[in-house]
Amino acid sequence: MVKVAIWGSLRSATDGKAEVEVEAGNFKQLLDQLVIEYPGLEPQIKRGVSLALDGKIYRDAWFTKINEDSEVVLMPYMLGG
Amino acid sequence: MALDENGKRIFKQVGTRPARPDGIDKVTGRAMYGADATAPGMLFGHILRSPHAHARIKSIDTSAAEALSGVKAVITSKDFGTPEDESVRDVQDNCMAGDKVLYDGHAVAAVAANSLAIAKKAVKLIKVDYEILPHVTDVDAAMQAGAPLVQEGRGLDDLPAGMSENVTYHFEFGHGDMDAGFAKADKIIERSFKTAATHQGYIEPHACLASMGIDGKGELWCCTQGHYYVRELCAGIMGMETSQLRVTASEIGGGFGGKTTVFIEPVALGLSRKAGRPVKLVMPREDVFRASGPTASSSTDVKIGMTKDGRITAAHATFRYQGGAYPSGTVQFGAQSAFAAYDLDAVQTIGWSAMTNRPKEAAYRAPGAPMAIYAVESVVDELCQELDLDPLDVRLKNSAHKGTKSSYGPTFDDIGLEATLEAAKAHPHYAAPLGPNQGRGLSCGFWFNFGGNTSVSMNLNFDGTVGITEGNPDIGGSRASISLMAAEELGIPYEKVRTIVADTNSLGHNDVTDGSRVTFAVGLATIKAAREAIKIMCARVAKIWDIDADAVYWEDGFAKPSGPNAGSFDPMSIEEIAAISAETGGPISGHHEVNADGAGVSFGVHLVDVEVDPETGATTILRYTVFQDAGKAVHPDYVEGQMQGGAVQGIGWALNEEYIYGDDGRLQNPSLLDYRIPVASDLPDIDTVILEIPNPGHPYGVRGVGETGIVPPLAAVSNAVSRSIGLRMSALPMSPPRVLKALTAKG
Amino acid sequence: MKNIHVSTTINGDPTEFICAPDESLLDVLRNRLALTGAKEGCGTGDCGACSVTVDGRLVCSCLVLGAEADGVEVETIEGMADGDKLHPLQQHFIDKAALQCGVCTPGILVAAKALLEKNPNPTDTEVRYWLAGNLCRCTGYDKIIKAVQSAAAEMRGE
Amino acid sequence: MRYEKPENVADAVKLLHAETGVARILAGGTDVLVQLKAGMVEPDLIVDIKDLDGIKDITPEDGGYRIGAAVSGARLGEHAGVTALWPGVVEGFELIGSTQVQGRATMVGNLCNGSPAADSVPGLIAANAVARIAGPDGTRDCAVIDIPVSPGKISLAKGEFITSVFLPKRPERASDAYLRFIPRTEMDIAVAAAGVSLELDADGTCVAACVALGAVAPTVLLVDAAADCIIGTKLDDASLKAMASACSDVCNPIDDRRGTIEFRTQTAGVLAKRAALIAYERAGGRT
Repeated sequence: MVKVAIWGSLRSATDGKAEVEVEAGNFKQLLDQLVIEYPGLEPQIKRGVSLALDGKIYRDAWFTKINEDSEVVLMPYMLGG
Repeated sequence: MALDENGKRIFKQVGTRPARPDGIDKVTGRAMYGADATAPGMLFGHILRSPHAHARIKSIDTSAAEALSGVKAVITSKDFGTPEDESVRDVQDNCMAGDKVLYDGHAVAAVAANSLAIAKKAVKLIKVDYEILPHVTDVDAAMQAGAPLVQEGRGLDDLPAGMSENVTYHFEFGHGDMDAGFAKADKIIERSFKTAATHQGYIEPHACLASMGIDGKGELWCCTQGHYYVRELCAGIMGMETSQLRVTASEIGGGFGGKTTVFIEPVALGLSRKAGRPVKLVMPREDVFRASGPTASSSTDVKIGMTKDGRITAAHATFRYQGGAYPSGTVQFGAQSAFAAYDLDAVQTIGWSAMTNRPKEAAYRAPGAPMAIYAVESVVDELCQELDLDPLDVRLKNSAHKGTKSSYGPTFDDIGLEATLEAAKAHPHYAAPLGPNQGRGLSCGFWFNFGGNTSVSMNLNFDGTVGITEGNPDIGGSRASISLMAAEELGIPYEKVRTIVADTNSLGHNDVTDGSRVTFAVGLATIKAAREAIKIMCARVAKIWDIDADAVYWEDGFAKPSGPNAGSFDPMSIEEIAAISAETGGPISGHHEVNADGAGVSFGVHLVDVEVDPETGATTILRYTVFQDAGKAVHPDYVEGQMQGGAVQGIGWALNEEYIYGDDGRLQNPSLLDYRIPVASDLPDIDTVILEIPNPGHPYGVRGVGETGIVPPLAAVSNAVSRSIGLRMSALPMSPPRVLKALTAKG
Repeated sequence: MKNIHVSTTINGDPTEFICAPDESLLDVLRNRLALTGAKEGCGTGDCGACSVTVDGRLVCSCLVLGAEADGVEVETIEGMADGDKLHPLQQHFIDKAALQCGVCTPGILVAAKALLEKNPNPTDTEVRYWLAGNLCRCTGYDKIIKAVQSAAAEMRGE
Repeated sequence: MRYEKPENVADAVKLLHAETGVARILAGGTDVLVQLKAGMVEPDLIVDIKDLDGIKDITPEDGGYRIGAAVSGARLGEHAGVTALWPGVVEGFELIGSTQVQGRATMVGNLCNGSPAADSVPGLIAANAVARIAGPDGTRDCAVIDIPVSPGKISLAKGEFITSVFLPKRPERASDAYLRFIPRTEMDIAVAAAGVSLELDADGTCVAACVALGAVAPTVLLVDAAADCIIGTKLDDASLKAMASACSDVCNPIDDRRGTIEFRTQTAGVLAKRAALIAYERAGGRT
């Protein structure tokens, strides 16, 4: 199981939990699993999310491998100016 | 892609300061910008814009304009379809209003004619019947239930009671126990702040030349930060397949985020399609202010608790940004970055975004971050004053570092904040004496930096020179830094490499030049492409020498046998390999396509001394020093240039720049005269100190440097002014009337 | 509106053009003579990107009528280099990284040249005030001032 | 639109008088072209006066100077005689716009634009300058103070235009100064402004003064009450303070994008005080 930190305003979709656990070996599996277990997250995930893995931010990258002890943080899709 | 040699690599060319490849063109007037292209049979376009902040369009009568001699096409929103994608629909509506005009300056109709004079005359003949609607331009007013609704049905699904449907985004970040944190504080300060909307202020107005053939194929030449994205948006709006539209990026006369979307390009394409002729469209400066850019204005509440020895115990902030007439979520970056400089046990940030009757917000250099960090750094400075603590010591004491759980979630890897703060502390500027009516301010700044989709192709020519083809418009010298990295990797002179920016048909997709991504991501792809080419060159040489490919290695522009066991061969130069490449298997090239990750975050610290005239409230910037972590500075001149330019944009934001709206919802100052960006005589030298803490996610350790520089000046200048006048300022810009008013009230 | 025939000298070359009576010199240079080095940043004299000299006087070409060019000498950025030899200001702008996007650069170079012809040894403050009408949004002006000063030093033979 | 460049004043007057539509004079063009660009005015006739005799000349006359209507700021600033005699007038004019604008802009154009914020006008009024006007009925002289009527409006009749401005001679111990407030250091329109002209006696007492304020009322104000505060003094703190408040008392400005009523009122006095001190020092006074 991988622990995923969820940002504040999405916690209404995770029963108020700041961290959820899902079974996943990479980002794609993680996002798919999040949508299955917490359907309220789907609109945001469809709009776009980034994922931070051990401090490094990924904007897409489905097949990035995740270890069980990795720090995974769900983040809004990042843009710049 | 990991850092080479653990950051200990010794560079031969990266870090030097050669002349930029586009230098001669730009100092002789030869460089071609957006408005400089012409085409046979070209027409001139002009756009009619709404004088109202909010109105329903009851009817548009274009007959008189169409009847004017020399007019070849008149278009309105009826000449476009309805794209499926909501965000593309918003862009289209912003380029040409549908049922309603949503802000002063919103495009309503457009004309193409034989001359600009005729097009302008025709635009005056278009009659629009408006039903004027109530409007709202202030973010706090727009968020209140009962406010005029900019667009219906766009509000948050779970809208809190008392909030208007104008509220479109809500974000929350943070961790820890806030109550426990504040309970530990010796001093808590709560304060509210406001910042005005500001414009990116690029000197080149938006301009394009569009040519649609009756076969449905289109050509578009325009000044943009991302021509691939322009192609996507325009094809979506025009109902074309992307392959049918080729977009070429001209030289770009500044962008700063403001040229990451489209404003006139679909209109030019629509006019060209209807007229069957090429159409040039250039935005007058007034329209640039009224209908492109700007950044969000903001309203913020900050609460921070500190112990008397300077440890922050808890930090909370609520940000309210108005993003103009369409949903826009940059408040997320504000809420994420606000406390990024601090190592905190208890932190919470909340962001709200609301629509108003103003032009849609466009990205502006570190979008969302400057105004958030301004509010936070102001309160930290006030706490330091109240507790009589040194503001640099307090920041060092609370500084984020490797292993800090950031305020926005992830744990930081190697970051350069502490080193940057130490450099500021050790700098003579920090110890220099101050005179009467003078004050010193400082602030930290932060930006994430991104990677993104990148394609680079590298071709070895038969004479051993190298062509790099990349797809990101060069805003500040990126062709020079890309050439430097290619030269470094190949071990050939910089002059042997020519880097060009390709059109959308000549290379795979490239994301927009944004997020300070180009030197990082395009550089990374260039290094990878060079390594691929080197592999091929080594393999060719191995065949010639009839040894294993593994037994050949590359050094300083030569293929060499890897050791005595490999055999004794004279090294072969890149020129020799190139000259016989036809005989050894054909042309040699390397390419790399990647969605780059691993961009390193960037921190900066700015120090500023100001003097305030107590009788007029005028602020003079006396001295300014920028400290910033660049990872590895590929071309230090251009790194310094980014730091200096960002600082001055931030100074403008702090002191004079603002969008001023009248009660009628009209923009009062859409000109460079009254918008007041800094001029040369407003400023001292901007000193720079580059720190180089390698980014673990790039082979050379490169971090983005473009955006961080605009973040600290707002608070740094505000803190300096506040200390100078003995009064805490809490609104930007600190224009002289505002400062004098505060001084007068204080007595 | 009857067009006007104008005989002028541009960068030393006798030049003739016709223009509308309300057409600016900037529009004439850019649209009729293909001299697009002068840029339009505002059209109202607030940015200096269209700077040229008329009879040796620095002006914004957006604030001059094409018709007024009759019988005068106009110098633009296109006339600044001597064949393949750059003017010292042009060389120092490249060497000192005094440009980023480069769109303000032609105007700044023309203005700086006019300054050094009048005052070969200006102070930094004099350079800053002389160039106050040339907006640059990229550089923060620092490297521009330094490039003007180093070019001035070279031109003084230092 | 027609563009005409007459060769003598009579022809220019004839053209202007005969035009039934909108006519505009072109000298420096720094206002006219901006208005054209913005579509604020669509003239039927532009009369370029730069070929008229003497129109670009600065001529000594009766111990003062006559300045042609087409003399640019750059040229006036280079004129040692005018700069020595009326430094405040020259510095007011030279503050307008950029170096580029100075290459073209004229003092008369600035005056005829009718703006209460026109930088050259307070100095001219404080100097008691006189405009020479050509028109269908011949030539007449008119004090500069009587030219502006209200924002954008001037007192000239149809067919009339100003050909020159005369700056009179002045005694030995006399000088002037002009200061304006703008948020930046350059490139702005005055938010408030003051021109002060002074004459001193041998021991440094002010014996005559004119104080004119810009951008704080519909037209430039000549404030006798402010002048009275410093006449008979050596510009001590108390008289300067009284002068500043006399200035603020008469202000009747507007609130707009460039400044607030409060700010303009407050700074007008500050600027007058500072300008007076500069003029005093230039006139040879020591405070």
